[in-house]
Amino acid sequence: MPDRALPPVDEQALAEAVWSRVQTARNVRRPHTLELLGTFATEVRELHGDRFFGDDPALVCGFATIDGIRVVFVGHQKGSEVQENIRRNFGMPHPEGYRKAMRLFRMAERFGLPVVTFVDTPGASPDAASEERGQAEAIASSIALMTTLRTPVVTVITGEGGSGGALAIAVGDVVLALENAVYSVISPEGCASILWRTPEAARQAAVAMRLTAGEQQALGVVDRVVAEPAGGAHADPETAARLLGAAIAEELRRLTAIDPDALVTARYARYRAIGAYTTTAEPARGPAPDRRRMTERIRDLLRSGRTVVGQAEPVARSEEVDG
Amino acid sequence: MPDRALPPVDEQALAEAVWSRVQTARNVRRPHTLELLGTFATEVRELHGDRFFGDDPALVCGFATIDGIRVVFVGHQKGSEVQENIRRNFGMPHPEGYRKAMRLFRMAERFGLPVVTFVDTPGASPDAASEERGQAEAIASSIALMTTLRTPVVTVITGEGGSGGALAIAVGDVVLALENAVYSVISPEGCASILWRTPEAARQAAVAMRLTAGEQQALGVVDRVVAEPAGGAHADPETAARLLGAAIAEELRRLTAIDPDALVTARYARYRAIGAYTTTAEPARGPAPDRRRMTERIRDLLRSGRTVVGQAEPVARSEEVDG
Amino acid sequence: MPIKLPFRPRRDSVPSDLWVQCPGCGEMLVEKQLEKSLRVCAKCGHHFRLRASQRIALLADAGTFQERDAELVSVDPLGFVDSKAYPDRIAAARATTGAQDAAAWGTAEVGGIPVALCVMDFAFMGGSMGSVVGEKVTLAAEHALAARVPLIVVSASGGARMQEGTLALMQLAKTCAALARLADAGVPFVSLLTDPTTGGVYASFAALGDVNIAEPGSLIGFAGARVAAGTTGEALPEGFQRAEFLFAHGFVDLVVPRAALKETLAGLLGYLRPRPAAARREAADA
Amino acid sequence: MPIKLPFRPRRDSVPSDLWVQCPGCGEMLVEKQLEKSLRVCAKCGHHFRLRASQRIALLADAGTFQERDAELVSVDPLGFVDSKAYPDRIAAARATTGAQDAAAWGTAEVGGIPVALCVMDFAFMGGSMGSVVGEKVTLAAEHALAARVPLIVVSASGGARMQEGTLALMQLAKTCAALARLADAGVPFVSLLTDPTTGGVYASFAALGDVNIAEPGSLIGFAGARVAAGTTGEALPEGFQRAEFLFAHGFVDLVVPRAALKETLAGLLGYLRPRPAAARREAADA
Ligand SMILES: [Zn+2]
Ligand SMILES: [Zn+2]
Repeated sequence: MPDRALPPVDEQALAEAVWSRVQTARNVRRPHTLELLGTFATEVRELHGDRFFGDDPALVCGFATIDGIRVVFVGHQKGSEVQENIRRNFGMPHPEGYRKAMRLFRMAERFGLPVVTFVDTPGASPDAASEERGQAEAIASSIALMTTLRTPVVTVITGEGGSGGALAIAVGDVVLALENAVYSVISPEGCASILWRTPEAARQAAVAMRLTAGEQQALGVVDRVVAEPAGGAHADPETAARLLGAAIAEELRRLTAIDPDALVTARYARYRAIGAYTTTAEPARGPAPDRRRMTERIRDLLRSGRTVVGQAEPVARSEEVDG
Repeated sequence: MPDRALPPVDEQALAEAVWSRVQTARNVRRPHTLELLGTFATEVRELHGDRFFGDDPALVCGFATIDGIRVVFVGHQKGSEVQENIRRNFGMPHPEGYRKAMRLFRMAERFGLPVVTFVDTPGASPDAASEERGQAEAIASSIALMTTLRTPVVTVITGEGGSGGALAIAVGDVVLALENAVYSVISPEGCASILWRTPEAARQAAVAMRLTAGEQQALGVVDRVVAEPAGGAHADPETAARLLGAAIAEELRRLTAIDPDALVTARYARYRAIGAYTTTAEPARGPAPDRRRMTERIRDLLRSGRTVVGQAEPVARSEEVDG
Repeated sequence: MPIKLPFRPRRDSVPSDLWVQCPGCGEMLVEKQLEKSLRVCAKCGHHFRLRASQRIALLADAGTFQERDAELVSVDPLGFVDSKAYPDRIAAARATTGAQDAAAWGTAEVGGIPVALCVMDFAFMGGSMGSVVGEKVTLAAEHALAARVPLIVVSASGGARMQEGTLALMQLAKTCAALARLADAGVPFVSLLTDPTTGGVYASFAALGDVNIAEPGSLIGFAGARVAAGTTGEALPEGFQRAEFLFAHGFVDLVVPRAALKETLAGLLGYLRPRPAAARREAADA
Repeated sequence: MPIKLPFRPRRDSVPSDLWVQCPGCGEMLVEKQLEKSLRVCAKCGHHFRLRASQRIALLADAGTFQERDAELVSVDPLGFVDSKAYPDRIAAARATTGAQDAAAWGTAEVGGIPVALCVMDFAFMGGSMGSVVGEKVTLAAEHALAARVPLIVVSASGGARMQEGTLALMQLAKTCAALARLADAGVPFVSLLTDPTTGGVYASFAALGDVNIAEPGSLIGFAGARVAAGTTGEALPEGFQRAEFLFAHGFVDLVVPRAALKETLAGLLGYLRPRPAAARREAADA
């Protein structure tokens, strides 16, 4: 991507554009895991229960067939109306959700099925009972397990990728994001509450965290942005699902051709490389790693990306972010 | 062992002798896991928690050193007085007890430490909350895990070996039993309630189930009976522990010399072979297995063992069972 | 796509004009009608217990079940006598049920997929697991491992058979050991829990399915409900130890009505394919 | 056998006649005395937070800690600005604490046993984990794997560093990946959780010890207590998210007072010995 000279950024327009992404990602009519699978997958069979404590409706798992490829799916599940959303805890899993996911991850490995995960959560449920049952332990264990799975793992950020509760099912060989998805270390409101000392500053926080799909791609956290239909996935869920299904199938075909050991090695390398830092060491102490260069490269990308926040790679579109 | 001609058995005396074993096995002053380890082991370090729900005081786990050999220990733990017994649920574990044990089993395998288990429970806790949290799943998973552990497993029935709650930590390469220990598929009271329709028939049930250490050895369920001091382990806990510690160390030295894969294969074969049945097949259908012979051999052993119920093998003693 | 699930005529079938009262709703049901509805009450959905032969007819593709090791029979290793001698109890059970023991296993196809199928029979001494049941479950698992076909076990049992003492208890270890090998080898196991599955059977193989399926309303638990109530002194939760309770607590993947069982099984088997024998897992041990 | 645990004199030590009020009991404590009692209140046992250098002095055998990768420093990958620019926050933290970032790692001996030791420092931006902290934990784990020595990580952190966005979040994956390799290889990891260990640090490496040890009274949790209370609208349980609460719920093996920490660690390391590199686990795949 060439380093273009760009006009100065309109901060206000930028904030509006970013916030519109956040709102689209959270749109209640946006298709969630089961709706997406219902469109582009066949033979969807949900399985239930963590074998320890319960079955968590906020996180769904099972088998599905995508373009002829049999997979294990794992995904956050929000509701599309209030009652359903309450039942599904607004897509915020409890520890038993992550433990169910782990059971399915192990089953996928046991039977040589690739894994596809769908990420769409404000975060793991922060309720007191979830703390008692080890929310942090469940997330940490799920992350660790995913890093070692000897089967392909395709992850899609479909809506909100919120913090550790998202990452717990998002350690993939490849990480896709829908164009209007967002991915962040903490919710914009949470970030604003802590750093700006008011949730009112959520928009500034959203901008500062670079949470849009395009920026996440520039950071190397997301590998590929999948275009949504004009107006967002909720405007035309079927087209959105179809585009996503095709992208997933493509990635699955690529990954299933790779030896499982090579996959695990590459997955380790993928996450091992993420991070931006430099050293205070004098040049005399030896050749400096190209970490500084990587960081600068990322910053260049982000700077250049300021006017094309979340621009989808694979499909050219007319809609502009500041529209 | 020669098939001796024996005088007719005094059924009444037999029942008294068997029931006295049951009472000795349940004696509240009988040394339990931590007391035994406190005598014959050094550097005992208990670990806690199942990483899912809680820490179960009815089942203790940790590290210990037995005659210079570092091991992971897992054992039921009863109290020696009422308050402690209530706290320890009378040695009846909850699912989290078995899940803690599984965590330690895996740790033992990970670091190449042999496992020593101490079995002393009326059974797994039958309370409703334990049902909710999967008592049966925890027991089944623990049994299955033990069958595959690539590290030596020495099991000792030290007191009551009650049902699946005992077996959950009792799948060993070698199974020892203290002389006054009992091992049964269900408690005598439970068996009596179901088959005799009154718990009053517990003595008859105890006799019928052949639950003494000696009988279990004859059945092949126990490999070796370890003598207790005269009057039972509670009469001289230190001597009892010393004798047990020596026997465990001996088994550990024997087993740690064996390749882990060979251990697992032999362990499978040990449990694979247990069972007594025959076939209705005609001899013409091929050579019959020697299962009938094995069964008959067991019955002979038991018949001949009727006057030496629970006789310890390794140490000659003067005390007689009908005393 | 509905699958036709006709029961084959049974030797021991009752006269077709007999009536049975539904324990679920009290309705009087004609035996013949009940048979046609897969022994599910048309009014309340109560699932009557099935005999092993009926279960096989329900699940296996017609004519595919080939029983194995049917000749295994119990002996009396302990010389066990309560109000009756154990051999007499076995003889009585044989006479009443026409079965040799509380389980049958064989090879079969389910929706065209070859499987090892082991089915328990509650009618035979409460489906209790002694050495013969343990052996059959283990033989089925070992066949599944050797032939690399999925294992399906249908449980219906009050637990371990007390008359065989710890030899019955050891069947928990034997069956779990065989299943652990199956899991290590990537050969699938589907556990179907039916009314009732309790005690040592639930606390061993029945709990360990890659997928656990239960029929609606089935009693599934470790300890008896009376024992559980007695322990806590409190009222038991609604639906305690029923299939739906197990589902809510995360121990059962699916609660499936009898009419949908075969389609569900066949569908799941499309995913649960044994890993090729060559694919070994080696630890990422540096 | 008591082990002497003198703190080395610190550059930044406060005047010895300074008083501090104990947040546990309100007692006024002389700084000098507090230092002698390992910064534990003699009256109520409150454990004051330790700086990384103090923690290292407490745990490592005298003179054995050799810091590695001290030259790693944070950059500002997002150009993050709230009320302050991120680089200014880092500069301020450096000036206040004298540390480069919120973690230090190195080789050391504990009771004569060589280990990889990584220690977090809450004083540096609330111990938040950005790329540098994640890298140091990972480097420590990778050294432990390569050298086959136990890994000890002492956590003290409010969570992921927001100013590095998802790059901070990805440190959860990076560190967990390194620990998963350690576990596969049979190299032990002891996690020591100190006050406070919350958010993304507890939800990654800190939770995954073969043995988890906590200091008494430490705040350990995923979400903030205010958030948890707000969610349920109910009063939080007594001692919510404290070390003893975690112990009761099965997530911490031991709650160990500071004075006993080193002896406990050394004792456990006697058992937690790395498996020899040659011993590979192969699946029992028939
Ligand atoms: Zn009815
Ligand atoms: Zn104080």
